[in-house]
Amino acid sequence: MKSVIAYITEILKGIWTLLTGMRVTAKYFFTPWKHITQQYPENRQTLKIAERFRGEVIMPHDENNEHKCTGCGICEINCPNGSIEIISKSVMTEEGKKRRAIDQHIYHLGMCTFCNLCIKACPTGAIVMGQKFEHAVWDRTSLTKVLNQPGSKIMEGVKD
Amino acid sequence: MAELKEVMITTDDIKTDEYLVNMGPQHPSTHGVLRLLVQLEGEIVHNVQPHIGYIHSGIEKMTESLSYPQIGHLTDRMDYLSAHMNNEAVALCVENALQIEVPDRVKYIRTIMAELSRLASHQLWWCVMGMDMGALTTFFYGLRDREEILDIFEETCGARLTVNYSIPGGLMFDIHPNFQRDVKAFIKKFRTKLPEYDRLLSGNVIFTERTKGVGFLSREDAIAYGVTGPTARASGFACDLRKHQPYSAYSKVNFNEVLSDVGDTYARYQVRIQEMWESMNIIEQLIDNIPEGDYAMKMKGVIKLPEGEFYQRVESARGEFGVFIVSDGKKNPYRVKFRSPGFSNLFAINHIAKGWKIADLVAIMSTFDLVIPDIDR
Amino acid sequence: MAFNIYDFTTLTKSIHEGLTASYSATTTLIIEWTIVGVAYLLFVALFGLFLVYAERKVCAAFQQRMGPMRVGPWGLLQTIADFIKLLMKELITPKEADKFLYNLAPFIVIIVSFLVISVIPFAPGLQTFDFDIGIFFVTAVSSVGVIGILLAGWSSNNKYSLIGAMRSGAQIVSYELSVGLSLITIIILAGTMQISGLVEGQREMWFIFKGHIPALIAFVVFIIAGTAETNRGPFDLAEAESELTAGFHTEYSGIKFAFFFLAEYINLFIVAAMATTVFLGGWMPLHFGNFESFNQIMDLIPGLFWFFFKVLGVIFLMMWFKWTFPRLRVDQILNLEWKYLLPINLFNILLMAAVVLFGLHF
Amino acid sequence: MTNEELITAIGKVEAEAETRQGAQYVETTVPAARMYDFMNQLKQDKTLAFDYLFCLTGMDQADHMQVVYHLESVLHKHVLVVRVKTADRENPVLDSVSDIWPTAEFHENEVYDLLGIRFNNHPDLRRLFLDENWGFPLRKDFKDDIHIVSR
Repeated sequence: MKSVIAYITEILKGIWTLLTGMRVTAKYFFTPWKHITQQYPENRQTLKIAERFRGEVIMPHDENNEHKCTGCGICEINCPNGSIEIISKSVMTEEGKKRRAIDQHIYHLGMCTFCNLCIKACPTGAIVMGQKFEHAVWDRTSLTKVLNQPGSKIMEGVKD
Repeated sequence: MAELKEVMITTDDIKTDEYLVNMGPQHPSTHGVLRLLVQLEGEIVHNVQPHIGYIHSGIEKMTESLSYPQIGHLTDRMDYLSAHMNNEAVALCVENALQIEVPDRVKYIRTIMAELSRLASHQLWWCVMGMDMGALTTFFYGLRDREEILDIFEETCGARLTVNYSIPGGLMFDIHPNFQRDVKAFIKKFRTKLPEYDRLLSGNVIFTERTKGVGFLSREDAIAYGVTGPTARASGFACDLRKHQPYSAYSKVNFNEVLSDVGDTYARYQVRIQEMWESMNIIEQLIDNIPEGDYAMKMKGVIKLPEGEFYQRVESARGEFGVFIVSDGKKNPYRVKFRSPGFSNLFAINHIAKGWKIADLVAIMSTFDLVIPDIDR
Repeated sequence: MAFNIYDFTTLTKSIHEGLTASYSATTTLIIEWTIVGVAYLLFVALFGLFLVYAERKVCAAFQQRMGPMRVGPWGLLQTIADFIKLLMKELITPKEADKFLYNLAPFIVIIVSFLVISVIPFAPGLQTFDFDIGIFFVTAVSSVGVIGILLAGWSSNNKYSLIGAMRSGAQIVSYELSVGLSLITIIILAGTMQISGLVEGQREMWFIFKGHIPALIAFVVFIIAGTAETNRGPFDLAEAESELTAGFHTEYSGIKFAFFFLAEYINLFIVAAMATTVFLGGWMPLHFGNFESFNQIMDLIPGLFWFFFKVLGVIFLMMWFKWTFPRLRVDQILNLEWKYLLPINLFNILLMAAVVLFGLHF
Repeated sequence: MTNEELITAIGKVEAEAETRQGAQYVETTVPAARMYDFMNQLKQDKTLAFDYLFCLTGMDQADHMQVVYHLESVLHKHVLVVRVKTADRENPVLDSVSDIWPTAEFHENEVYDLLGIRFNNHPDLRRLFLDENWGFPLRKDFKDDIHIVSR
């Protein structure tokens, strides 16, 4: 008789645990407005991206098309993947001195691991991380970017 | 009668043949590109031979041509589910070698971050565990809660998974102004969500039937096979390095090392669930007491380690993670060895799964919480 | 042609009379077969598609997701898009497979499902076959489906498929027993095996209420065993995704896979429909003893709606199981049957017999 | 056991071992010929009881190969670093310790795979990550022009 009671209580206990689990899922079933899915391309406008989000390396230019990059190449040294290439040129300053300046700041987005070491190392704060994250392209070559805009020049007062 | 005896068939005569099944490299329950060569007799597993290397990325070789701060971001990509702990291990190892002491603020933040990644990692483990057992809903509940931690990571570290937050000498950034508020809100919320995990899965009679008394690992075997982390603690092997060799701010907090002496699949499950509670305790003790100060020390542009060998052990989410740096005084390490927890844990699987069924093999593997890049490196 | 949503007998009768007036008996029969066949095909295809959509939406709701949302409003056309995709896919036959059996298996599975549907009464007058031994027909025919699964697993020449098929065989053969016995419990109460008779017997009160405790136990057992027979979670060992990738249909693609997929959902419908017919009164409205006005309001709802309302309720219950519970292990699934469901069932039959004998039912 | 006691205890076990206090742990170097007995003693000796091998690292040291064993005693909580050098660099051979610590079996596989150090009496010595026709990438003279890009 004892074993029969044990048998029945075992079954009832088992069913109870099953019902507990079903209650959890039911709770969410009957509160469908609490769903956590985000409809991605539609919610682009309301999408909140943290300001520190590491999407790509960008070089901010001000309204006069001026940047802060001196072309020192520290970011290139610090990059673990070789995704930054600095091509520098020498320009004549107004005083008639030769000075090194950036010709092209080439950034290979396809090789970048977004480790932030270049930004941390940059002595002038010329490059920062941008929040853009939609990097899909049709052609791999378009992942190689030149960060300094054409015709841009270095900001006044920024020195190596 | 003699003729009759000859044709009589005993149970020994109707033995089935053993056959080999390749579980993987593409298989839903190997959690990545792992191949298990399983020797089966019917449903019974006779031998499991793991074959790895499908995602071997040669990180140890790559580090030999990188400088010390650059190593950190590669370790993100090993155990990507607890990336912060790997960063921390490298950072601590370099700091130890340079014999510098980071500010208390750094230690506190590192500890909080490590515990948050442990929580995130265990949450993902929980969802996958449920999915391996066939309860598909767990996957979404676990990910739902993990998402909030990743949002916190995104806000402070700028990345969700491969954070690269701990660098030699401190942290990449200071914490975000909202960090403390968000973490506290998350802990408050997750304290109500974690019992839900229990109600949905831990208490379920099907789940307990499938895990209790299945896949035993004894303490001696755990030590012999070098099994660490929650997997070993479920067998009674007190190997929590946070407790026994405290680093960062772990010496300043009170927490229990979760131990169980049963050693079956259910014990491994419960240890991880309990560790989530402990992680929340640790975070709550630290979050309000983050001291003021610098978030990073001023380091030289080029970090050169003195000649010698340096070893740092940290407790990652799946066990003991070790960084062994051999330096010859240059800016690149001479040799770096990562002792990954998954590697040692994985190879105990043959010992444990022998004699159990295929379904048990899946459950056992799930409780090992394998991350394949962590094994392959 | 009189159309009455409450009773389809007049409609079918008028069609039959109209046809016999202008054609010979054989031609009439052929035309009627064609009509019925096309109607069933359409019903199965549409209801199958609807169930796939419903399953995805229901599971999404359980998991705090939204489910398919992209194709059509609220993703309504998603399953149709999926179906078209499956139609267009290449039919791959493994090189070492037993070609004949491999191609035969999906048809066996789907034909069996069609056979069982033919005895289900959707509404008054909307039932194709009404055997004297209708219940017996259902239990007998539905167990043939396992042959298709076994063939699929064997002929694919894949170890995963074979393990899945063997699991499925062991499972369905065992659970067949519980399904049969729980139906017998109700047959004792009803006193007939004819399906129309079963429904008719529930005019005053559904059997689940009439037979109270034993009927309720039988219902629970039937739902569990029925879930197991359809190879759905938590009893989806045959296709256990995390263990056997896709079990017996691992090697199938395109429309042949779609047949297995559709058959799963038709079987789901069949189990729900049988539960409805036997326990929940089929198309009979809900009646409460002497509440005349209530009963009359209930009578206003057509039988067809009652039937589908109940069927969908039972299907929802089974989806709820699937999306909540972890999967059982192969030895536990047999334990559950032989150590729990079978003894309970046998005891339950005794109990029901006593209830009927002493007139203890309502 | 303090580190000084550990050093003397190890000296008793193996006279040829050169033991010293390293930056972190006690480090000892044993000749390759004596290593198996020495390791066995470390495990069996009740006062030492190094039962947990937590790291096994192979290293290319230009003129020889070296394997570093990190051992811990779970009971006594002391750590020992054992260093074994191979005589030959091109065809290095050492004794396997996989029957002392089962975990060593797979770590030794890894060392064989990446450095080409063979282990005697190893139950299943195979390439773990790489193909048979790869070289041994962690050797310092490893050249692979296709896969390794250097700046």
